[in-house]
Amino acid sequence: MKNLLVTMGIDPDRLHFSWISSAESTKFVKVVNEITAKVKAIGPNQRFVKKEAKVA
Amino acid sequence: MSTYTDKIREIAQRLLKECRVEMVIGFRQGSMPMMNEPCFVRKPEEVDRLVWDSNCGINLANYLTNRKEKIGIVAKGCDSRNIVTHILENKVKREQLVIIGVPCQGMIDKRKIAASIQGEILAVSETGGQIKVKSAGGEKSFNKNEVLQQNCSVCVHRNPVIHDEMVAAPVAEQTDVDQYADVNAIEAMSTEERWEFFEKLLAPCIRCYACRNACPLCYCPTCFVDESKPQWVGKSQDPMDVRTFHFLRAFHCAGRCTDCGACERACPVGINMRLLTKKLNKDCLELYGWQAGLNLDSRPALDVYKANDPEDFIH
Amino acid sequence: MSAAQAASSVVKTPLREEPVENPYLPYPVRIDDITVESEDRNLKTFKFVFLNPDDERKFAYNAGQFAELSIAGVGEIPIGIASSPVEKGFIKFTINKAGVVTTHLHNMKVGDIMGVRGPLGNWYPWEMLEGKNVLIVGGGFAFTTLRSSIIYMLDPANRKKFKNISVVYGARSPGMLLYKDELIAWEKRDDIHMNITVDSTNDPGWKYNVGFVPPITEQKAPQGDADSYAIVCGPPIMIKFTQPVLEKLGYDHDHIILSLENRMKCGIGMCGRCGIGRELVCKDGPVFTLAQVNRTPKEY
Amino acid sequence: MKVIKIDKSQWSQTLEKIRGAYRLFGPVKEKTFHNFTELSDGQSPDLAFQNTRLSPKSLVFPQSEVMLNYSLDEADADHHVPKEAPKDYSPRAVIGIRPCDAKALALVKMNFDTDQYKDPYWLNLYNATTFVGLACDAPCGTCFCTTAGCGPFSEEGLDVLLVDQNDHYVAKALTDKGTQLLQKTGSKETTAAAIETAKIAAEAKITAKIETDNLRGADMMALYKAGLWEDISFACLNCGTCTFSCPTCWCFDIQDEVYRKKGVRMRNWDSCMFPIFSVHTTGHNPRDSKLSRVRQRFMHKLKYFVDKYDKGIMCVGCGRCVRQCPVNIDIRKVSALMNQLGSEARCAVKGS
Repeated sequence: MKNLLVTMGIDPDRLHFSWISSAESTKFVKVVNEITAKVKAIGPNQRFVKKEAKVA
Repeated sequence: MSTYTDKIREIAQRLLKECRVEMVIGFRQGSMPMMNEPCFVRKPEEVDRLVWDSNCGINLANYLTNRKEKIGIVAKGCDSRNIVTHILENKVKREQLVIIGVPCQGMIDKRKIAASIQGEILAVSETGGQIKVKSAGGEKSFNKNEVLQQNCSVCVHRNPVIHDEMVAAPVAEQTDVDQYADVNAIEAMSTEERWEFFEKLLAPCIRCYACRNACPLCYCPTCFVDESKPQWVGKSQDPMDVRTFHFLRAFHCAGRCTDCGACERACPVGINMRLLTKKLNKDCLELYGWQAGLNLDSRPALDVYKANDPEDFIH
Repeated sequence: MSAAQAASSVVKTPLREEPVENPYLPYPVRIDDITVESEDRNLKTFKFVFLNPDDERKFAYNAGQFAELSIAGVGEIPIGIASSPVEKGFIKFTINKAGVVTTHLHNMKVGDIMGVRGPLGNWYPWEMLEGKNVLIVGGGFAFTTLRSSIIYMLDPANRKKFKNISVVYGARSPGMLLYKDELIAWEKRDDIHMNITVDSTNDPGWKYNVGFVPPITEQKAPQGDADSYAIVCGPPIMIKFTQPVLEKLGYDHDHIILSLENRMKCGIGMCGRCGIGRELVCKDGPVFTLAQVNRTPKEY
Repeated sequence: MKVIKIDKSQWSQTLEKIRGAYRLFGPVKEKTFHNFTELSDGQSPDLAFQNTRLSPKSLVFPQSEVMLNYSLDEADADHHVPKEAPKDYSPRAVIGIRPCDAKALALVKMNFDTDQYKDPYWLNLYNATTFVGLACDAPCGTCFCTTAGCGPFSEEGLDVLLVDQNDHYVAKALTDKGTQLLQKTGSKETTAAAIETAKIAAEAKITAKIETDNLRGADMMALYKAGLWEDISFACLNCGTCTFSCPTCWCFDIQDEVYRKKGVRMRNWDSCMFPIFSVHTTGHNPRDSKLSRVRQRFMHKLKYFVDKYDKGIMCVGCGRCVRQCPVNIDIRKVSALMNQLGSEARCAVKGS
């Protein structure tokens, strides 16, 4: 999935996959913090964002 | 090619006479040059409708979905791979089918020919590897290999992978083709360039869904773009909605696509949406050594877990 | 705006100016009251009041018509008008919670602003029904426009225009009957002959009929003749089984009046989706005689 | 009516004179095919084309069009009350529309302009537009306009007919709107004599046909119930190519879209080929098979429309659906089968 998104022109750091069991709460917190930090670092996404429809 | 036609008719007639099938699905002569129409034949005396030439690019596996009767079906390499996928995905049963295999030497890309002649195509004939095209601007001859559909020119599975009958001896498979040159070219672009590239590629889309509907893999009773509760994708011509449709449709074909080219061939505005599915095919091959629909015994790449999965997160 | 548009900055005088009234613009309304109608809480009656008093005059309707209920940001849904032209100051719709718009509507509150577009479609042929016996057969939540019709016919100014009025109305259970207070009031009158029925009930105190609408119609409804018309509105299965019963009772195909449903969007015959044969259910219908329906593909 | 002669050497200057009073639209080549679009200042339409890939219906009926705007912000006075979206209905001229496509718009007008309701979006754009048609002297092999109640020099729906005479155009005004446009050109008047000769020559070039003579008298339900539909519909993919490319198809869908606190109600082209086109909220679909959808399309064009308006078939013979159908379903073939059955169905009625 990541590969095609990247191929289409999406920043690879915006997508992250992780396997977390429902029991692994600390891992979940850690992963979410890591991802939010990464995404904040690259700034808001300008792509794949739908604004007001560009139609007639 | 006419020998293929004769042989298909002969087999179809035999299957119908012996009541081994209730219908044979094949092609009939179209009403325009370089167009054939998928059709069915139910009676032995109607088999003369069936034809075969280099304009049979539509994937006939598309016509098998959820059918219940016993069917004879004409299948070139890619059709046969999609038949395999259909059987694996329980869309049709192997016992229902008599597969009439056609060794394939590629289908012609009508657009390539149209782009290199004057005026419209009036008549076309094919002998050996030569395609003779009559147009308002006169007659022009093409070497078939130069006007093949792009997917056919890089095809490495021309012979049916599964069949009950064969209309001819297998043809030699192509070995020295660069299957993924176009995908590699995109991968070499910068993020910006890739975004621009797909923006341009998809701009002419009119959302007629011919690509989706020509695809044998797209058989969902309600496609995600049609779903209204909740509605995932807007229905307008907004570029973001168009992109979402193409992108997600490609994903739904991941590990299943045989690059039969039906989507691109069906597109009325000539979009090469195969670039998306091909990227996934390439990943499946490189990551999992997987090509879709080669045999009935192995489960699709995205359907199994193996301890050596290349993705880190899954271990 | 395209580059081309931006470039052509010349002031261009319109060729002609004809203000066209926009039939896609809903009249703004406020939800004035919400009543839960059924025990499963899936049916609610909404009472709307027009924000601009003048719109009520423009919305002049006949019993049997429908309107598009319009919620900004969600969409529109065609619903039969449950209030009657003789009721003034408000309009009412009874709505089954089923799709996106109706589910959203069920979560709205008194005082919320939305829109109503209409009235749309044709109506029961009131002029033709004058001086005739009228049998009304209804099932489930399709009783809405039939309620509108009964109130209209029972209005003191109108009652003398019609001969005998009989009603067969059924629901799954007593708790699923719409407009119970009104049903009981009508039951007590002698100028309307009510036959209320339910498919089944555990209620030992139930004093009306038990059974499906078609057999109850067969037992209780009056015979048809040249002076009698039947109006049928209900789920497809009820219509299907009521039809032979009415034939048996002697109602001609052009004396059986049906109200059809189909998927609609515009409600004014423009968008094309509700077509059956040459007719558009939204504009040429929803009211058709059985004779008309028989001449048309059954694509509803 | 006014007839003028425009030398091709004066063509772009003439266009600029028209542009003073109109926004200009015309065919432009995109890669390998032509489509209609707005012409920017100084841009001429590319008139060296047979016909455009998509019909010009989008000029008055965009594929996606905003109808209403509204605010969902309760701080706004008129929140949740939709208003008609502002549009530019200043005069437009379409240069180079083919006569078949202009006639198609005239047919579609019957749907959008009725006694009871008027579609303001379609009508305002239509009324704002002056249609300058380009007579067709090199039709496609798949053009069958002459048997579809139209023709390469058909004038219905046009305001001006433009005829290519090698080094010059002859432009003939057909309506007051057309005369007004030609007056802006300042070109000199001529006679319409050359047009008639060119017309006869062009009509002779059209050899493809559609058979329709028995459709009007045919029994609708007999055609509907006929056994021919399984064979006709088998190959169909149920894509929207035929309906989207067709100049006479007008079905649309209405959708709300919200962006934060602002929203629009828009319409988008829809197609009777799509299964969800007719599906009810309950899940019940009156046209739940490919057969029923294909039948709907052809019955609508060739029978229901004929019966409803008595203005012939809902087809002008542009041939786009024939050329673009990915599986070669050909309306000429279907019509021939229906027509043949129509003659039998009528005989049966007579005989009984």
